[in-house]
Amino acid sequence: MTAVPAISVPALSVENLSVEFRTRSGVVKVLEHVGFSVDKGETVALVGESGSGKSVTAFAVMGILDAAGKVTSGRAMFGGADLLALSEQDLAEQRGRELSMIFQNPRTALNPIRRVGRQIADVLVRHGGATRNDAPRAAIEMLKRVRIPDPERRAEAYPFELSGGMCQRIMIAVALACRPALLIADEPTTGLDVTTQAVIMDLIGELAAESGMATIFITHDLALAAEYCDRIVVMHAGHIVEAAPARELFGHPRHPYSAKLLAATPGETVSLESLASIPGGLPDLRRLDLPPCRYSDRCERRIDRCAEPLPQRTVGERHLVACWNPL
Amino acid sequence: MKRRSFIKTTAVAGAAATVAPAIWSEAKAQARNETLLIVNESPPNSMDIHGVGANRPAYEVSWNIHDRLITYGAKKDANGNDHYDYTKLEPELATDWNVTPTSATFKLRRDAKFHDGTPITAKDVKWSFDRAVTVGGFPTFQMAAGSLQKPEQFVVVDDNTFRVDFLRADKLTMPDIGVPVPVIMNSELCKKNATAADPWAMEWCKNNTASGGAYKIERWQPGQEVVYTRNDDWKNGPLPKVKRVIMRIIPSAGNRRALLERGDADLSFDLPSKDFAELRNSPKLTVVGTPIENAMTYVGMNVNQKPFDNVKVRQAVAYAIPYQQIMDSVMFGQALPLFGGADNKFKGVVWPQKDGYKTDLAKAKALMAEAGYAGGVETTISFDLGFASTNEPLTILVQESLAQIGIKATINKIPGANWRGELLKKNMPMIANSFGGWLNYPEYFFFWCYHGQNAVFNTMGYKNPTMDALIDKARFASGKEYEDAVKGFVDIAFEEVPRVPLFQPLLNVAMQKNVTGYRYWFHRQLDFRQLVKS
Amino acid sequence: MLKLLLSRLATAIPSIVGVVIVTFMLTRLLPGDPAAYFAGLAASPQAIAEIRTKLGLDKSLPEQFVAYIGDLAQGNLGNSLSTGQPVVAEIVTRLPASAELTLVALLLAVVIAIPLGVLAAVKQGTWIDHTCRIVTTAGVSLPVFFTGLLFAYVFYYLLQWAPAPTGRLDVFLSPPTHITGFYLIDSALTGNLEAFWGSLRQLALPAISMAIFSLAPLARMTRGSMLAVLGSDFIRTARASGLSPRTVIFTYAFRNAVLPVITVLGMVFSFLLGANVLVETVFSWPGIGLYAVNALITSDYAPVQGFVLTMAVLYVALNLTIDFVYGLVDPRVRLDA
Amino acid sequence: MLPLLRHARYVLSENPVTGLAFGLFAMFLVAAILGPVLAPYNPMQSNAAMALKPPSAAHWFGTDQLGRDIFSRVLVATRLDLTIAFASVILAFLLGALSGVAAGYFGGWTDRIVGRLADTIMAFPLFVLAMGIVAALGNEVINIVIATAIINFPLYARVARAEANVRRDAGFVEAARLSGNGETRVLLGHILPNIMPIMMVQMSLTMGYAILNAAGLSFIGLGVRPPAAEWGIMVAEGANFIQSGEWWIALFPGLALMLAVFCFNLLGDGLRDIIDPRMRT
Repeated sequence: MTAVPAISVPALSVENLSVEFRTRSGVVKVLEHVGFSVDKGETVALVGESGSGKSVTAFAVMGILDAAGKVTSGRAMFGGADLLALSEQDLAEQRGRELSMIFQNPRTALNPIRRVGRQIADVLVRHGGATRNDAPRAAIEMLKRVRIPDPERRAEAYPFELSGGMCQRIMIAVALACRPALLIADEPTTGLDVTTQAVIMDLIGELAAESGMATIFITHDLALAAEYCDRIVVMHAGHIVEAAPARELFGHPRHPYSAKLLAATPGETVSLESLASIPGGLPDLRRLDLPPCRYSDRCERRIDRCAEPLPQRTVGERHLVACWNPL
Repeated sequence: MKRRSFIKTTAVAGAAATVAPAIWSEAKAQARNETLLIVNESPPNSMDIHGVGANRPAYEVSWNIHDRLITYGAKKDANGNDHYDYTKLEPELATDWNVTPTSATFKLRRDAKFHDGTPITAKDVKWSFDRAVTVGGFPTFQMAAGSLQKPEQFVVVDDNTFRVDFLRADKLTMPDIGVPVPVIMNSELCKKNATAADPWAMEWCKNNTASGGAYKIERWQPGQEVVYTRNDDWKNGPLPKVKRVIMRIIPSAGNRRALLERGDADLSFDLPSKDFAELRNSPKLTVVGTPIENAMTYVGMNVNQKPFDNVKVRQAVAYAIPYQQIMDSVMFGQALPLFGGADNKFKGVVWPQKDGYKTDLAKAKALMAEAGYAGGVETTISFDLGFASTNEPLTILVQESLAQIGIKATINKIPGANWRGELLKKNMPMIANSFGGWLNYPEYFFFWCYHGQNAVFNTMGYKNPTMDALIDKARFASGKEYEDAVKGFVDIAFEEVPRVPLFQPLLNVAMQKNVTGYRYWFHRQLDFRQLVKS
Repeated sequence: MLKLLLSRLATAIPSIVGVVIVTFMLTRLLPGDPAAYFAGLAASPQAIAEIRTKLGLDKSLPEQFVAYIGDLAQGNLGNSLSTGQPVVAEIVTRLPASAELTLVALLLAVVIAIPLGVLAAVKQGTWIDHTCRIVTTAGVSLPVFFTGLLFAYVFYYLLQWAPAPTGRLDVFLSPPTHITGFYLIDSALTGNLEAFWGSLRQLALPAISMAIFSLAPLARMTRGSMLAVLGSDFIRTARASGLSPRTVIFTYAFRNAVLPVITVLGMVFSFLLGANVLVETVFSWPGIGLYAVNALITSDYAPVQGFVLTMAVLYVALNLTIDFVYGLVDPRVRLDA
Repeated sequence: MLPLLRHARYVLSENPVTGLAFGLFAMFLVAAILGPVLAPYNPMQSNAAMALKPPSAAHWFGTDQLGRDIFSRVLVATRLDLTIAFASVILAFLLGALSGVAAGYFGGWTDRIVGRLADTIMAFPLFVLAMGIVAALGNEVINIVIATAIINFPLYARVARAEANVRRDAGFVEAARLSGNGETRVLLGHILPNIMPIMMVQMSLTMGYAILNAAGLSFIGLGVRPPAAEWGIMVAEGANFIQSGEWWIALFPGLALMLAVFCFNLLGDGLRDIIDPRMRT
């Protein structure tokens, strides 16, 4: 599913991305024809139930897929080059410098037996952000940028000595040390309490705005996405079912799955009793007889045409939907 | 220690463990050919032959670092090798002696000194002899074998004269003074280190030497090596040629042989028979094999247990032993056969000698039937784990041939300590074992192995009053009367066959071609004093 | 850190007591009568009885045990009958020989097994992984006495690359001045180059045959822990931050993976120290294993008890060192202990 | 059973080494069962004329000091060596796993006793312990099995204890206890079967060590009673002949020994992959 590019310059444009995993019990077609783009300074949310392929998309773009995973088709245009076609060395050059990523549980995502200051310094030295002997000072500078109090002492600490929020700030420092053009945040706040969640999201927003960085925000929390992201891409079982500006999607969701998703998200406007759960579950992606629309088994609005290959219909300004019988 | 440096140091140390060439200095090469390197299997466990449980390697140490009053002469054996002569007594510390029916008086060499310089006097000799007869255990037993039993027998006439009074006319007394046990010890030095609880300085003498012999101990690393150096002002015999001797313990027989063949070792004793058979035709080595006097390897049967209480069963076993197969694939020809003689009769005043048995399974089966065991019988055959290299293949062959005459024997390998314990209990039905006495007289062997006094070596528990009488007569008789007594007990031994003699083993020694002068001694250890290394 | 070491020591005391009791029982269970053995062949029953009283073996078992504990308290491990020396002196001279051999063997094993383990983990599933596994497993499958004999025959007798297997030093070299008892260290400290190279050459064959024997556990543990670490989140972050493969594998992954390997190292060391009896027999190495085996075969109680006790204490000391080194390498243990 | 077979086929294809191990294992089983039948000569029958002959058409592995055919003895020895290995491993498993699971499940005193016992045995130099047992009880096969089992006991106890400890509060254990099962039924019926996969991996690994142990005992003379054919004894006997040039007496039993231990170790790895993917260490 390829999104039609808008007027501004896209930082990253993913087209027709498909990924398979070879496992003990057969081949799993995790992603199929995924396409979307992110402009400079824009924040796009990748939303979907867990297991819908959000993280795999990010890993594929970053080139850090698990050994069993294989990109079978597609391109990821970034800075004029196709990331998927780059050799490991060239891609490694870009990672951490032009594009970087932060992960879910911060404490385990940092090296447990290495001082946090040194971990930031490692990235700086690797990408020429600083020379070996003034890297420690630059690292402390980075800690100031992510608003960590008393940075000189904190730099000497080990991850297990810091709180979850603090570790997440370190991760952000590591990711943004070389001022990348794109940041992918894979559920950065899921493990944190609500207040820290807000602080971290604001911090990412501020830093992105400062350097016009494009941000991809992967989450299963629609409310969070609505509040902090310009545009939302909804994924279901390896497909992009709908992509639209945040307000447009919340106001007028066109794909049945998006509507169900919204109905299942608690928020001020929706009372607890009226929360409806989405019937059925994600299909088993190892099946050989998967229907073109992987939501059809769970869709109340299924019609005969749903058996035909999915369309990509533009139903508004940068609003696309992959459904024969949209709302 | 900083973490990073810790990991780095292990890597650097690992890399340094490369192998670099040894650096031979000139001096060492010169020392190399003045030193004799001997490689043996087991180490000495004491410097004092009177010590509790002193083992045979300890006898070798004592023999070379101590003097005795007298020693034995030398003769050439059948194949021209040097052999001690038990008929000729030669001077050592005693320059001259006078033997009467009741006593023997010894003249001591005047200028003989101990290693620490103190002159050797009759006082030292008396103290040493008193020690030997009172300290108990094996030394006292050995002295008693020559009727040397009471301190009162030993008299200091003056500084250079020492007299031994006889308890009874025993022709073993004089030869017994030449065996390793009655050594001359530095009594002053020992008394200085003795204590009230240990008057004979047994503890001190275990690790230290109070001696005056041809060699001194330079270094002793228990269990590893003994290094001797020559005592240059030794007066009690011709000055030995070899300046320095190193005795190194190499437990693996294979490695000992490799050292000999590579020329890195000069001499070795205890190698398996097969190795000696092969080393005989190696151009670089000489192998001297001497039949061990008064010794035999035998299959012993317990005469107090079924079925071996029946003489016919014992004779059946004697006819069932695969003698020739044992000589070929167990001993590789490194022994003298004691089977297949003309008949089971006395063949001369010498022991061991051939008996009349040979492998004859038909006769053996017939004897088993006569004895009423046609249906077969179960038993076990045991041997000492320490001598497994010979006894294991031997017992497997015996087991196999006994099975063909109905005797089903399982093999029992017994470790060292249990072996002596089992011997004492005398309840093992059948054993494969060897025995060799020091004094080369037939009655001496029979006194230990056949006499009714049931010594530990009478492993068969054999008691025969007529034989006992004959043995006792032979011990103190001489001439025709002595010969008839020996004929009597040899005939009974062959007829009754409580133990089946197999072969007389050879004492084999392998040495480099440039090592000569080796002399065979009854104690089967090496005497460094005659050796020459060109 | 201290608290952890003390608590570990506390748990170790019962096992040492256990070892003392078990050794005492085991040696008394051994058949055969040491008195008879050491009284010599021609000993009469009464001579043997004499020795039995001298050795105190005629008393009842409890009395013997009390006497044994009494001696133990004063550090007197009794005398060995087979070598005639006090057991303490023997162990003091022989332990460094075994320890030196085992340490060098372990060092060799570490230098070979750990890189193999890392390689197998990094290249998991490829032919390199399988070859590493086959090579290390083949190593452990060879009975160590067999490899020892084969090496002695091939490298000494046939090829003459290695020196004569006559123990720790060539017969004509005198041992370096005694400082630690480790020939390599003593000769290095005293600058005695000849003894250093001499003992290194003598160490080569026995150490290699033992190293081969200990490759498998080390390589397998390294591979396992490397695989576990390579799959962890912080490695993904490191790769996502574009750090060079060398940094990712060695500075990040290996440092974490080395922790469980250290515990295996300890276990393998204590296993080897006990099991090098066979290598010591083949290479006439004057170590503690050979000493114990000879004592066991001749039912010579004192050395067996002394040997086992030393090994138990060594085992505890080893575990303490491992905890210490673990703390050194892993800050998490050092700080919260 | 079908999924496990398909799963096994997948692992075998992905990992040829494990395939090799299973092949070897099958070969050893056949040799153990049909050994005496397949042997061209009577392994016990000595023949002085044919002593110490190198490998030839008549005698593939040559003959030993008493002229016995080494190929037949190596073949027949498989049964004895495998029996020793299996028996000691199973005994060690029974002793170790049961006490380990009890320690892990009940904790408290049982845990401390089993823990200290395991430590004592671990602190004991393994080889001397085995020698002591065999020297004390005599070198019957059963004693070698007991000695080897006792040495491996701590390994099983430790692993069983850890696994049981982890599973003690697992859901299925709670459910079993709530549905009225007695403590022992929960232990034997639920926890033990659950840790079987890990135990089987341990068993196959220690099989290798069990054979090596028996061989080591034979080398110092405390092995199986002669004239029985057993790899360890044959290597020990052959050892004295390497120097004099009859290399084949020790080599072939040594190779058989190595192959068996090699096969069991690889089997252990393979089993682990098939049974418990998580444990792919």
